[in-house]
Amino acid sequence: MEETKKNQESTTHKIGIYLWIWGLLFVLSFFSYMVDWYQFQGLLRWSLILFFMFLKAGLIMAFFMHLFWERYALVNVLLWPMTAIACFVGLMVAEGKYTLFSRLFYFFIGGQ
Amino acid sequence: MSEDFKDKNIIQAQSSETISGSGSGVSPDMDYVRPAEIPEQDLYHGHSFITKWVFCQDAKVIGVQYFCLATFTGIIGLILSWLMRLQLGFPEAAGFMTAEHYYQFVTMHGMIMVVYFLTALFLGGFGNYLIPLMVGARDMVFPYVNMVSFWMFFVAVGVLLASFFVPGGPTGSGWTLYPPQAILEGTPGSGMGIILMCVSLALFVIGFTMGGLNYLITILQARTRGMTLMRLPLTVWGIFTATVLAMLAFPALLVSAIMMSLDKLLGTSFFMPTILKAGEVLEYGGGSPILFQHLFWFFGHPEVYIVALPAFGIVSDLISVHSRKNIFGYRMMVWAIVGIGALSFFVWAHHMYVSGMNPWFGFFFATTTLIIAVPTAMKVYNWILTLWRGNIRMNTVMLWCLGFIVTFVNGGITGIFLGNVTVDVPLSDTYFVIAHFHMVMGIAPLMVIMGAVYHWFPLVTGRMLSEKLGKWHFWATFLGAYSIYFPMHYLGFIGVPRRYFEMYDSPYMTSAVGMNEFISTAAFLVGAAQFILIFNIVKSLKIGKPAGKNPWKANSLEWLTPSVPPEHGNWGERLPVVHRWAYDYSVPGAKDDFIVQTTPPSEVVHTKVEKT
Amino acid sequence: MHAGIIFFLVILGSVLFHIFTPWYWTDIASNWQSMDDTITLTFWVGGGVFVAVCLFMIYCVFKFSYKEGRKAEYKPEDKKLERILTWATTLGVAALLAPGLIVWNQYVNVPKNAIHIDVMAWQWGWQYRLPGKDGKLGNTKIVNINEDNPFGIILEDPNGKDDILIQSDVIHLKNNRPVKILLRSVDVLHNWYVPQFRAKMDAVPGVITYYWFEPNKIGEYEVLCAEYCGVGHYAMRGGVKVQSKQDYENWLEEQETFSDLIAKQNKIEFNEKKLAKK
Amino acid sequence: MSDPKIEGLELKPGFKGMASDTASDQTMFKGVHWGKAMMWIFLLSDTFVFSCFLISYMKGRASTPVEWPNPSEVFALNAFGVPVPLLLIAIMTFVLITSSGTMALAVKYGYERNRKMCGWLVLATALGGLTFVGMQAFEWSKLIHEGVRPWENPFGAPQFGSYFFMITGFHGTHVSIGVIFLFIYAYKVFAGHYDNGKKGWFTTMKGDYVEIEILGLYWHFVDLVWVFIFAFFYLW
Repeated sequence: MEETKKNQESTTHKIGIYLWIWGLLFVLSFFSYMVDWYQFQGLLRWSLILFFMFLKAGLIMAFFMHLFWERYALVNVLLWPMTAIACFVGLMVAEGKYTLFSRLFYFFIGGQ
Repeated sequence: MSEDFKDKNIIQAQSSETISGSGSGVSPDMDYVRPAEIPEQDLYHGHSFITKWVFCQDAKVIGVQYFCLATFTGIIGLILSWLMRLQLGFPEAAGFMTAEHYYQFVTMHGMIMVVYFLTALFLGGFGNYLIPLMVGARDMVFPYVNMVSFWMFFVAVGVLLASFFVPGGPTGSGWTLYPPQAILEGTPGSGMGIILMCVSLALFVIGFTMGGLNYLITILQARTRGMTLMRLPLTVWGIFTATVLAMLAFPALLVSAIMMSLDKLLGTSFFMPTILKAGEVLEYGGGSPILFQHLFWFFGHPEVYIVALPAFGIVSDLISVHSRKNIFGYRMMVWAIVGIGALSFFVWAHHMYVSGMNPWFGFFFATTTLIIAVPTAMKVYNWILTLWRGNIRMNTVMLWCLGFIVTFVNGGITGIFLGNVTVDVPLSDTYFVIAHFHMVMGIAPLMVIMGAVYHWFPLVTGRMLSEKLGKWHFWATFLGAYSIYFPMHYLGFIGVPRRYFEMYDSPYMTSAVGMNEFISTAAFLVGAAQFILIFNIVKSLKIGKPAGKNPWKANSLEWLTPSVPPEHGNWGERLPVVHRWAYDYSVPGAKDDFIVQTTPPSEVVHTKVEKT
Repeated sequence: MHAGIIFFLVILGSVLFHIFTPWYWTDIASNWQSMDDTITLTFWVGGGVFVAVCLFMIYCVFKFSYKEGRKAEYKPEDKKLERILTWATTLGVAALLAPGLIVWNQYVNVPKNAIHIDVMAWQWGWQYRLPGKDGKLGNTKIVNINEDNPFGIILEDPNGKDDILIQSDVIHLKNNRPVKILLRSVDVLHNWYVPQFRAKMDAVPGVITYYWFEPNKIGEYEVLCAEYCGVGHYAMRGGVKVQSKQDYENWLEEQETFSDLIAKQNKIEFNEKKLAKK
Repeated sequence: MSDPKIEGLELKPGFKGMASDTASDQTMFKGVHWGKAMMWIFLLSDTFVFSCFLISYMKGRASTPVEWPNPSEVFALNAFGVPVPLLLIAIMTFVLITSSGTMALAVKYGYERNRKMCGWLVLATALGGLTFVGMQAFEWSKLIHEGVRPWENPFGAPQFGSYFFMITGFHGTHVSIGVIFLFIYAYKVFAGHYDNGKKGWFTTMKGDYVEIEILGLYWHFVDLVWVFIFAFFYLW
């Protein structure tokens, strides 16, 4: 760990990059707030929300959490498990819709 | 893939640490292993009885603690299974048992065996003991956290057992704890019982997370010099992948436990739709019981592999050592373990084909499930191909391994029945399922545990277990267990549903009374046979044959410690340096039929070693 | 040596047990012969693999038991063999999967002419509702369920008036006519399962689940609950009577419709009021 | 952070580097401190916890036949007599991102062994976190005052309150734990534990500024989760 320390000392990043990311995060948060302010609806709302969300998440992970500078071995270990979550999300979207369908379509009003 | 073994080519630096070769005409550089990246670990050595044996930070002691506590809960699970079988086989003799009792026993038996016995034993017990030794570390990387992990488990077991003594008794909702019935009147233990179960599971998850982080970081970041991932014994690979699964799957269990507790305590309706009970509409509405099932099985299916993968890994090592032959297709074995682990997150709803979920999921999950059959089959082939042209020691350890192969293949094949969505429809929720999962994740891993106990007992205690008693123990367990679960499949074919307190007033089921009596008798005998092991352990601790160093002539690092049993810090003065994989058995041209992992290439330059 | 013999006897015993077992599935009484066929196929393929693997293992035990001085073969890998085995297994698995998926496709797609049956489950019993002449089931709500309205039918819904209510745990089915079982539960999970029909599905509170089958053998069958639903789970039985067309229609004639029930209720109330006046 | 230098091993960049790192002995994550690797794996596990919460919420919301309350009305706040949608949430987001920024700088100054700067920034982060928790408490009490309960609410589907209190509560717990640790670590920085390598209170591990980065990872993760909660709970 001695070595690690030595190496990391010599390679900290310029303060400018942090300030830039910081600023960007504020701007993006403001934009996503504006999505609600102007009451965009439907697909546009969704794509904007998701776009800003992933952009913010990506910036935080890449620069504040230093993933951008980490070696790929670590980055890949962290990102691959997300496929399991993506699969879970996708299937639960389908399942949620199906549950709603089976509550409305048949004779069992609202599942009540 | 092939590059995994060529990392030596990457290293071109010269070093002062080079050991000169012993063979003539050997370049001294061939034994070069690059220096350590990380300074030696600073260990806390206990001084008093308390810090040495109770709140101990030595992974080996923690492993033994885990082993003992898990075995203790396992024995409770065993006794519960006796009571269940008594009711099923000889109901007239079990007059003291009500349906409430029966369902509580079913539930606690299932939960104890899956989580508190098998998971804790494999990962907590074998993981703690073997990982640091096998990767060549002095201890786990965070010994303090490791200690807390065990005591968390201790508390979790305490809470679990406490539920036997609360009003209403432990929960009787089946080990799957499906709401709404788990938290409604009409199910035993729907009050304090289910709450304590949720609390205990949450504690277990927290404790396990602490341990799991240790196992993973130790394997990834604290290997000794020369120990590449592709030189690790398969035991470590199995435990490693299982731990990864546990770290990613237990969150789903934690979340479902939290949500169910809230449903019970605060009256939220996560899993609770509008419910009419005894003529009254309850205060619930709008929730979805199927959501719980998804969350539960998102945990539950990886959980199956959390139990199975360490067993796969350990049995590979045992078979290899005792057939004096390298494990066949090591790389395939590693990739199969990792592949099974990864795929296990995409198959969970095959437990839910008839649960009323979106019917189109059946196509997806049947396909992913049967894909898993391929790497699993490859592992089976490789085990038996390891036996082929080996030099098989027919000792107790090997018998357990062979018993494992028979039971595992049997259970694996019935898994293909249940994974294939159409075949599952008539068989699900019948005794076929019970027989299947007991065979594949009950008996088969148990065979491995027993084999591992006979194999590593000399390392842990310095004494050999009695072979004679061991063989009696094996045959009683194997033949007994097989005759419990093999016929049980046929109960499922008849259509006998699981979780029936009594079942024989239906015309086509009365025919099975005789079989149930037989199964119950076998169950009593198998359970009793386990006391042979306990007797064997007690006896061998006192008068067993001293083991000496490396009694099995194995290659892997755990047998190469300077003292047997290994002391705190494992390696004495110097950490071992690894030069090869753990499976160089019967190498042509070598003096012995094994070449330990620390043997430098220069010493075996005249042999036909193919892989390092 | 002994070990090998005992293992061999175990395998032999398993095969003999399967051949001579008196315990096997009940005679099928629905259209799901294809399910039995996929099971049989899986059984032969799987059983074959099981026996082959075990016999190979036993052979190894006999042939390669420990001899002092003999050396085992040293062969870390055999790429070709591994590849062949992988592909053979993949093919075998695909061959098992394909029929499974085909039959599942039939299972989730209900024929158009199927009679819809509302199967209502509670702790611990069953009752059934058939659509009347209009062929439609009336809408229901759990909160409407009471003694006068055992199915919770919404009174304003015209479809519900002629629904045929069967407040008994025995349902009659017409032979050779597909039925769509629409399952609902008012409290916890249940499962309406008749082993002879092979098919099953959970009844989940809060949603409607379904499955279908076509009974093709006249007779009486027992309904079991196949999803754990509390202490009374094992006792939650029902019945099915598969009848010929004529018998079925005779039986149907005798059943009460929802409007009959309301009328009867009103009459009782009317009489009670009259009595009170007197 | 950036590639470390390791004696006797030439580190390659990119995917080739990943292959050779994975195939090498001793460590897989080259130059990564044990504690940092542990924190990353823990966060991965925690990601699954929050994912399960959010997935349940999504499934619950997608399948409720009752109208889901409109968050931009429910979470509106009166400013100067005008209801401004999501005003408090916007401020909370602002505060949390601010604290994330100070944390990132604290890590930077820590590695530069600038004790004072690092300590003050960690302290600032802790105060930011405290503000966040305070505002969350205010939001909770406001909603409870309006009749929102975990089991019911006046605006629509009862699951709204259940999921809201559970998810923000779980996130808030994470923030609170983070704040406690931030204060402890601020003390440790000022006390110089990381300059002189003092051993931990319970462990034999020597103090090092890498611990600030480990704490930073946790804190950024909390911020990251908030990004998702903000998008899914408040904007959806």
